Amino acid sequence: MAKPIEGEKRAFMTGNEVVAWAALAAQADIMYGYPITPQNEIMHYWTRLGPKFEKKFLQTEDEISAGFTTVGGVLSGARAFTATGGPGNILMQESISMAEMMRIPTVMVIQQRGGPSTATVIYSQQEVMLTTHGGNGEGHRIVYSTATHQDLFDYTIKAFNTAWKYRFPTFVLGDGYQAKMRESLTIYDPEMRGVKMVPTVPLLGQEGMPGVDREPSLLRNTFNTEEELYAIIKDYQQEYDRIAPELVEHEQFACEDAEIVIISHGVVSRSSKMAVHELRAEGIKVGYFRPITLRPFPADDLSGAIAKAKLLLVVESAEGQLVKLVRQNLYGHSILPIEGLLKPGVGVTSEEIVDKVKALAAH
Amino acid sequence: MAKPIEGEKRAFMTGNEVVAWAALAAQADIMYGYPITPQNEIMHYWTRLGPKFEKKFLQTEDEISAGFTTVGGVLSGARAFTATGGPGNILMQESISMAEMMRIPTVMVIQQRGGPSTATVIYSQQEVMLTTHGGNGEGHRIVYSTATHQDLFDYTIKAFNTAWKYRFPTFVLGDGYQAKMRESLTIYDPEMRGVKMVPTVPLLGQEGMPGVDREPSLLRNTFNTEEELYAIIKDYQQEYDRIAPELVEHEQFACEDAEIVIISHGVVSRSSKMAVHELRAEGIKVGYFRPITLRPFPADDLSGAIAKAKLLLVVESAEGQLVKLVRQNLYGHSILPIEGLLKPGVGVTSEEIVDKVKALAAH
Amino acid sequence: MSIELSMPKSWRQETKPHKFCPGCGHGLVLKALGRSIDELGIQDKVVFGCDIGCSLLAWDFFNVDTVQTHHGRTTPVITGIKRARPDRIGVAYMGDGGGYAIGSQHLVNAAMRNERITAILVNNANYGMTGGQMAPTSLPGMKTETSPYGRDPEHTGMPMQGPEMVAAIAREGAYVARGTIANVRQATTFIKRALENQMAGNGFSFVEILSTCPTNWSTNAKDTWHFVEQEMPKYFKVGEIKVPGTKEE
Amino acid sequence: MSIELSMPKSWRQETKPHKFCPGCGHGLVLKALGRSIDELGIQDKVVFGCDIGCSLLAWDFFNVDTVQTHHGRTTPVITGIKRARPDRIGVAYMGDGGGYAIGSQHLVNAAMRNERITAILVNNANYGMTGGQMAPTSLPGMKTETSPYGRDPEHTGMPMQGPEMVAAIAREGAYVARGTIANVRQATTFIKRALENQMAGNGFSFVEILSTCPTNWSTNAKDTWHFVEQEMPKYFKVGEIKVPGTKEE
Amino acid sequence: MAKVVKIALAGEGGQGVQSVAQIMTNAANDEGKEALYIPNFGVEQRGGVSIAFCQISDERIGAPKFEIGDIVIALSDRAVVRTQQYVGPKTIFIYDASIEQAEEYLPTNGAKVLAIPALKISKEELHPRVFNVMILGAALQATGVLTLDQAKKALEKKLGYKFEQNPKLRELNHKALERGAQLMQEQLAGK
Amino acid sequence: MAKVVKIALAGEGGQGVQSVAQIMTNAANDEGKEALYIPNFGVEQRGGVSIAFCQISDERIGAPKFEIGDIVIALSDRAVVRTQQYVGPKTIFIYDASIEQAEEYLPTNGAKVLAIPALKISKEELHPRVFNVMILGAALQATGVLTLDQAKKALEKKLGYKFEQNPKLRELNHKALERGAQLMQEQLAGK
Amino acid sequence: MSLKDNLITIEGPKAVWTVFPHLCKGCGLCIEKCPVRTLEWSDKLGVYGTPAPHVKEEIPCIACNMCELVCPDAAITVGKIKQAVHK
Amino acid sequence: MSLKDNLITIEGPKAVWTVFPHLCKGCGLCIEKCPVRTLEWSDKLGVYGTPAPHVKEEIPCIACNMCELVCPDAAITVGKIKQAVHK
Ligand SMILES: Cc1ncc(C[n+]2csc(CCOP(=O)(O)OP(=O)(O)O)c2C)c(N)n1
Ligand SMILES: Cc1ncc(C[n+]2csc(CCOP(=O)(O)OP(=O)(O)O)c2C)c(N)n1
Ligand code: SF4
Ligand code: SF4
Ligand code: SF4
Ligand code: SF4
Ligand code: SF4
Ligand code: SF4
Ligand SMILES: [Mg+2]
Ligand SMILES: [Mg+2]
Repeated sequence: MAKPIEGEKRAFMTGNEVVAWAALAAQADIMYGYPITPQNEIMHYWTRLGPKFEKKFLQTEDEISAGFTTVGGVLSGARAFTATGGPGNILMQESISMAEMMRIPTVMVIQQRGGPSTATVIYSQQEVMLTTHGGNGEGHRIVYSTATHQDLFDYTIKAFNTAWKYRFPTFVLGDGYQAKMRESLTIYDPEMRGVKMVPTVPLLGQEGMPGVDREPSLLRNTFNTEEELYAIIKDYQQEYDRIAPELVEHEQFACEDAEIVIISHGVVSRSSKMAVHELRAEGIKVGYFRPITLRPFPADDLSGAIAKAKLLLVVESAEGQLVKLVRQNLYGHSILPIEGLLKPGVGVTSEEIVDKVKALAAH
Repeated sequence: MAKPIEGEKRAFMTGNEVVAWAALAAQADIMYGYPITPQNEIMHYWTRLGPKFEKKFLQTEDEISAGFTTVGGVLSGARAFTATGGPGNILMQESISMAEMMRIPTVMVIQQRGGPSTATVIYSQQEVMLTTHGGNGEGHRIVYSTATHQDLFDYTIKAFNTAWKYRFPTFVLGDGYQAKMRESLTIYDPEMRGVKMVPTVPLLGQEGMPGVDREPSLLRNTFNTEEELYAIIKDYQQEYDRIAPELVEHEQFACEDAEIVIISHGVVSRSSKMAVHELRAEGIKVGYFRPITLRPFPADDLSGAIAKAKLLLVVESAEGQLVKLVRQNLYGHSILPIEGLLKPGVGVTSEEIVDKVKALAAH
Repeated sequence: MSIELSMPKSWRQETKPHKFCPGCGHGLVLKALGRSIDELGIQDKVVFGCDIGCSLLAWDFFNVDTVQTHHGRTTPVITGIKRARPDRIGVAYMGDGGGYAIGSQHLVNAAMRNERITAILVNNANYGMTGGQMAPTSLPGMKTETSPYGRDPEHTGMPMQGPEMVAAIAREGAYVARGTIANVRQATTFIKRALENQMAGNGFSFVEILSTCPTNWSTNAKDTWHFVEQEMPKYFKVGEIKVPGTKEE
Repeated sequence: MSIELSMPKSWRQETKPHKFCPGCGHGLVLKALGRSIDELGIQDKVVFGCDIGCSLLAWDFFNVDTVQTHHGRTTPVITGIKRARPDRIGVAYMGDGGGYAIGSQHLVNAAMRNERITAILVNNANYGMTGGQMAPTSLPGMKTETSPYGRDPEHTGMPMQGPEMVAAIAREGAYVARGTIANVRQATTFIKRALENQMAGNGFSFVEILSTCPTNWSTNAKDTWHFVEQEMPKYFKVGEIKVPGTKEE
Repeated sequence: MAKVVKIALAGEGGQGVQSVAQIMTNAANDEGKEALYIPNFGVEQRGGVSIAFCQISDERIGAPKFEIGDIVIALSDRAVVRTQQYVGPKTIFIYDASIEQAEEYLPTNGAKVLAIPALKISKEELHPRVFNVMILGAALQATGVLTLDQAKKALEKKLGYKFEQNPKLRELNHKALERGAQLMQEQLAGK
Repeated sequence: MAKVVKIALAGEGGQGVQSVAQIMTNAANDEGKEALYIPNFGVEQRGGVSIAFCQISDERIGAPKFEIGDIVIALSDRAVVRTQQYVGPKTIFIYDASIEQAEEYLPTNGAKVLAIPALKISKEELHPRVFNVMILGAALQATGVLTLDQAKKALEKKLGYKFEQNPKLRELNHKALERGAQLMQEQLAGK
Repeated sequence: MSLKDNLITIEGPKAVWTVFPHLCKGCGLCIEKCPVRTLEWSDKLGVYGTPAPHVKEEIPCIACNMCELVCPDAAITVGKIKQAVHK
Repeated sequence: MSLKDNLITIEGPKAVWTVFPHLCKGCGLCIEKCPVRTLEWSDKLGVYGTPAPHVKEEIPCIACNMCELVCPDAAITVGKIKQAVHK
């Protein structure tokens, strides 16, 4: 069978289409999903492309089922994924909590929409808390926040590798704008770029007669005593802390001498980037910092980036969710005042950021 | 019909029984619920006591339904509540997100159990992030964390009044220990103590012919444009910020000259209290701070309480969830080092805290 | 000249034309519901809940107290209201996705408990609002956004038999029927009976209505009628399935 | 002396005695399942999923690959496995709460899609694990922790007719039956047929088994038998309801 | 920084503004430019005003939406109302001349406010179906981001299979494109 | 701070340790003391070792569980194993003399490790059903937190309605209480 | 003139047939259902700028009411003219 | 002697009847189901310290296998003695 993508090529498509291609490129075997705007077209493209490459798809009865069938698929050794957003993201937290407890390497793509509740089908960055910490546990998961179609492609592929290497549930956190907009990117066969897909293994249903040739796989998520659970969580935390330095990713520029550092993630960081360029052109000392991993958070990198700053400006399409992460992670490393340009559920333009920074700089 | 509680009396009962009595005392009309340990006995007592006082109960098919029937009950003007914990708490976030968007004054009692996933049916404080921020929104909700049976009684009553006065969904955050243990408390008729129940009003199904005598109630949670949503969220945030100072509650002592301040909430704060007494008796300058509202968080009070401190110790039966809230809220107010005594899913004794503080003090 | 609109009295004129697409069957189902409300004189007693799905577009449709709920959650919201306020007449209005997929646990358990509410489910054989994905009710071979090569019963089953499922668990006092917008008068009768059944306190009342979605079916008027009149009934039997007081099987 | 244990070969001896209460019917259902696995020689092919509910106590019950899932979520987990690995034989094992309440959307949609899995549901007329609350299957008048004055059908309905519900939507190829631990041999036959039906790739296979919960019923051995043999069949008809290849109604 | 041309196109559901946007940005991309196009979408499948936000540049583009467009095109009365917010002092605002009482809602702060009789001409001279292609021509003329030949290539890519079957259709589309450009040119020239 | 007496009671499901704990703490509460009792619970309904943590004091009590008990009572072999962790240098550890091979698991760090033949005596002298009431007597004797009369009042409250029907039952329970206390006294006295 | 007042009314022997263009979305369901096929597209535009139907001059409406019944937007009113009046 | 080896075996004319006390939880389901009512509580204790059943001396087991079948813990084995052997 031909590879879905031979070599590399420039493409101009919607973000949802990008995700479908990326999953193909990553040799994903099966997608489970339930329709929700703005992620629907991931399924639409996957169902169109899938049969050509012997890929499977199951439309489930709800997001609870999409999450748990994904868990099942992964347990059986398939490179499986799902996608959702908004209220669907809430419902998937139940299965994520099981994946966290049992270290099941699920991959979930979130296209954030306005919230809370059904709200809007358009866009927001309001699922940051939910995606990083939404279960009844300690948030032992990995969250990549993408800003461009290229990111969507790269990090969807990477998410599979991260999940299967570290065995923590892994998210690609996009949004309605990225989902629905078209822009150019380069899609490629990962191998060609030297990216090897981490092989998957069945956690259930291995070869051989259980109890005879091998021990049966007996997997559980329930414990009888507090102490059993305590030991496991402590162990997970230790491992999470150990791998965090390998995992954290960020992007920064113009921070060395910046008096104001703009912190933003995802699609909003594109506006920040433009704003920084524009402001720098006017001689205003402003820097750009974008956490790519929201969990784990690149706290040390951020501390480094703001060394010279007098003020931080967090810009997000939410009412302070990134602010919370920044405060959590900078506590003890910084006492700089944090200003917010907080636009829950609406996009942020570079003009607004420029204006805001100028107003702040004037003080 | 006789009042459920005439005057006041000392009682010795489990925490779940306390909640049932408190809901009766608060003149709650109906409970909706789905079984889950450790909250089951709230339903057991309510179903036994209810019929004597013309109270209603509905056992639903799951927590999603328990949450949404509660939403329905409240919409119709009933003082309605539900209770859950663990995975059930995850599932209820969907209805909470609707209640947040539509400002529906639901009351939910959470008895935290071990997590993530099914984990243990016993106890934890691992649902702090989930309960304070679990939806696809901005956490526009109020969360009381209780420490004693007296608290459970007082704050369950208060939760109804807070919800109906401010119209934000309100939580009483207990845990498996509080749920299952027996200790003494005083139960009372709120009126006798001068606590007037905030009257409820139907948000749907008012008197009169809609379109003739009055406008129909047309309630929605979906919006067509980003801007509509933005305006609403900004408005809610403003209101939330405005009422936060009225809402925040905390408990503190021995902080004035404390070099180490112990921060803990819920049942763990009882151990902290004992530990502080013991340590003070030994001449160690240690203070006690307990946020009662976890959302909104008593940030200013905490800033005040740690004015003289050199070190903060956060103690919790979770892997740093309260730590996250503290860091978020103290950022900019403090640069004190924060140590943690983090025991996810297990209880914390005063002995452990004493040992930890001594070890810290020795440094 | 004063020719009167032929619009149910309970419709809210200010919000008309309504937000449904041209030729959408939701409008006809809501006309049937409006007429029933008018005829029973219960406009001030009804609490109307609409699901997420195109039914959400009905959030300001009637001069009747209305709440737009979440996808699949209208049954529990209306149940919650009815339990607290039995004097209200609760109507849960939903699509086939909301009722048979994400909300099916609520539907079957409301049926089992014999909740005194009326559920009306619009079967348009797809997920209309989200742009035409496969629904539990999509017909074999039907092309949708998530079955681009046609629904294959081998992999995704045969169309959900909703009223039959409800009838299998509903007991004495329940009313279950399947109508179609191809027969608006009959559909109105069924909806009216479903409301009367609730008003009499008999039990759960459930009506599925075969409906149209020209937008996602990509059909012109002729093909729209053909699909709802000729294709859908091949898989969905129209008629009353359970009527209180009549002898069972 | 070497008298052999009369234990299915597929049971995991190291974990016996199992964790179920004295007299619990789960043990008998799992014996029937174990015998079926033995007889079909599929111990190395089965993936066993157990629900949260007392069925979770079976997480290390068999020498068979096993995953304990969430309350109500065993059907989707096993579905997910089967879809990705059709060579496995998926068994979803759950209680009446898990199957008919919180997981009923999964059950009916798996039935609709004709998932090639075998679901076994233990009907003990209550929520065993959480201490005996009312279940969708509790009998009228039955006292439980949440129906302390007896289940009142007027307010909480009549016992859920699970297999009947599944049969109403399942199509050609599906197997649906209700067995009872009061007839272990028959129950074993039903379970075996349900597995064979999956192995043949026919369709969804569903078996409900009437079972005992002496702990929450507060019954001695005699009353336990009486309840499952005399009381439960008043509301639950034992037998095969749908068998592939046979003529329907 | 490279100049980014920002275009907002708005119309009723059936008017094809999203196709125009897609063809235009596809064409730009094919020419090696950077393009970004995002449709505005609400909950309704039909019935709302449909807006397309397009940006074309020589370098990578930032935010998907913008506050002020260089060119804002409104094809219905409701679209005129909805798009006012995207007009700034440098914006050229273009609307279809057939819109009744447009004057009442026209933006007053734009650089230019121009009416083009595209609907009328498409009906009278061409075919109502190519109305949106006329708009494409007009937009290209107004912005100069692409030549008409480049646009024709893009049309060929999208509709080539139809053109094969019916070469007259190709002709019709080309005419519409040119006619649209011409109308625009006239307007810009202040005719 | 006021002294808190901490008692951990452990046994098999059917041995009634939770009832003992409940009667004891109820009695303490009735006497105006502060009491706190928390049962240990796992997922299984039956079959596990059941532990009751009780605390009695004159002032409000802190944490519901504790690390080290003043008195730890184990009524089965598995209970002996499970409760070792609650034994500290000041703990009096009490176990039923009938437990076979208990020696193997007995804690070695306690202040005293005492075996009382409660099971045997309840079977032989009284009735197996009042085994747990004997344990209650023994516990009270060991801790002195309540008098036997106070415990009798609590028994009356809980079982009074049964006692009314069958006064012999009252007698039996009282005897068990006293006999338990006596056994404990003998043990403490080093007999 | 606002769309709202711009109704099309056609009086025939059996019926006064009216369409309210401000409600008509041009779906065509009515046209397909008319048993005498007297409905066709008129020149007047409905709310979405699509044509609204009207009764053909040459075929009289028989007042069966079907078009009114099936219009999802309640855009049609068929007023039956009592036989008595016409006789 | 560990519970595991402490089985009760009773050889009768038709069957060798055995209970494994380390598996027996004393539920009594077997006793109720024996068609000849030969099962009763023995003095030996099962895994939970409750008595395990045994075959009464006076009533021979007829090897119907019912008790084995209904024991949820697989604690009983009934070995049928072939008629041939006994004749
Ligand atoms: C929890 C959740 N999942 C998914 C969605 C997205 N969604 C909105 S409407 C809909 C389907 C609607 O289909 P149906 O219920 O058949 O109604 P129709 O639009 O066809 O009338 C979906 C999947 C949502 N809003 N919430
Ligand atoms: C989401 C969620 N809700 C509730 C629970 C609590 N819970 C555990 S088991 C159970 C009921 C079990 O009853 P059933 O499914 O009938 O199984 P049984 O124990 O009777 O065999 C419940 C409600 C849970 N674990 N998860
Ligand atoms: S998408 Fe379909 S169901 Fe939704 S309004 Fe349009 S026609 Fe109706
Ligand atoms: S509680 Fe009931 S169902 Fe659960 S193990 Fe015990 S007897 Fe069996
Ligand atoms: S009333 Fe009947 S005959 Fe007249 S136009 Fe309508 S459908 Fe045709
Ligand atoms: S059915 Fe109604 S909306 Fe459709 S074309 Fe006819 S009049 Fe217009
Ligand atoms: S085999 Fe039959 S006869 Fe023998 S003991 Fe068992 S049940 Fe009784
Ligand atoms: S059925 Fe089994 S477990 Fe129960 S008493 Fe008999 S031998 Fe023991
Ligand atoms: Mg639908
Ligand atoms: Mg059960």
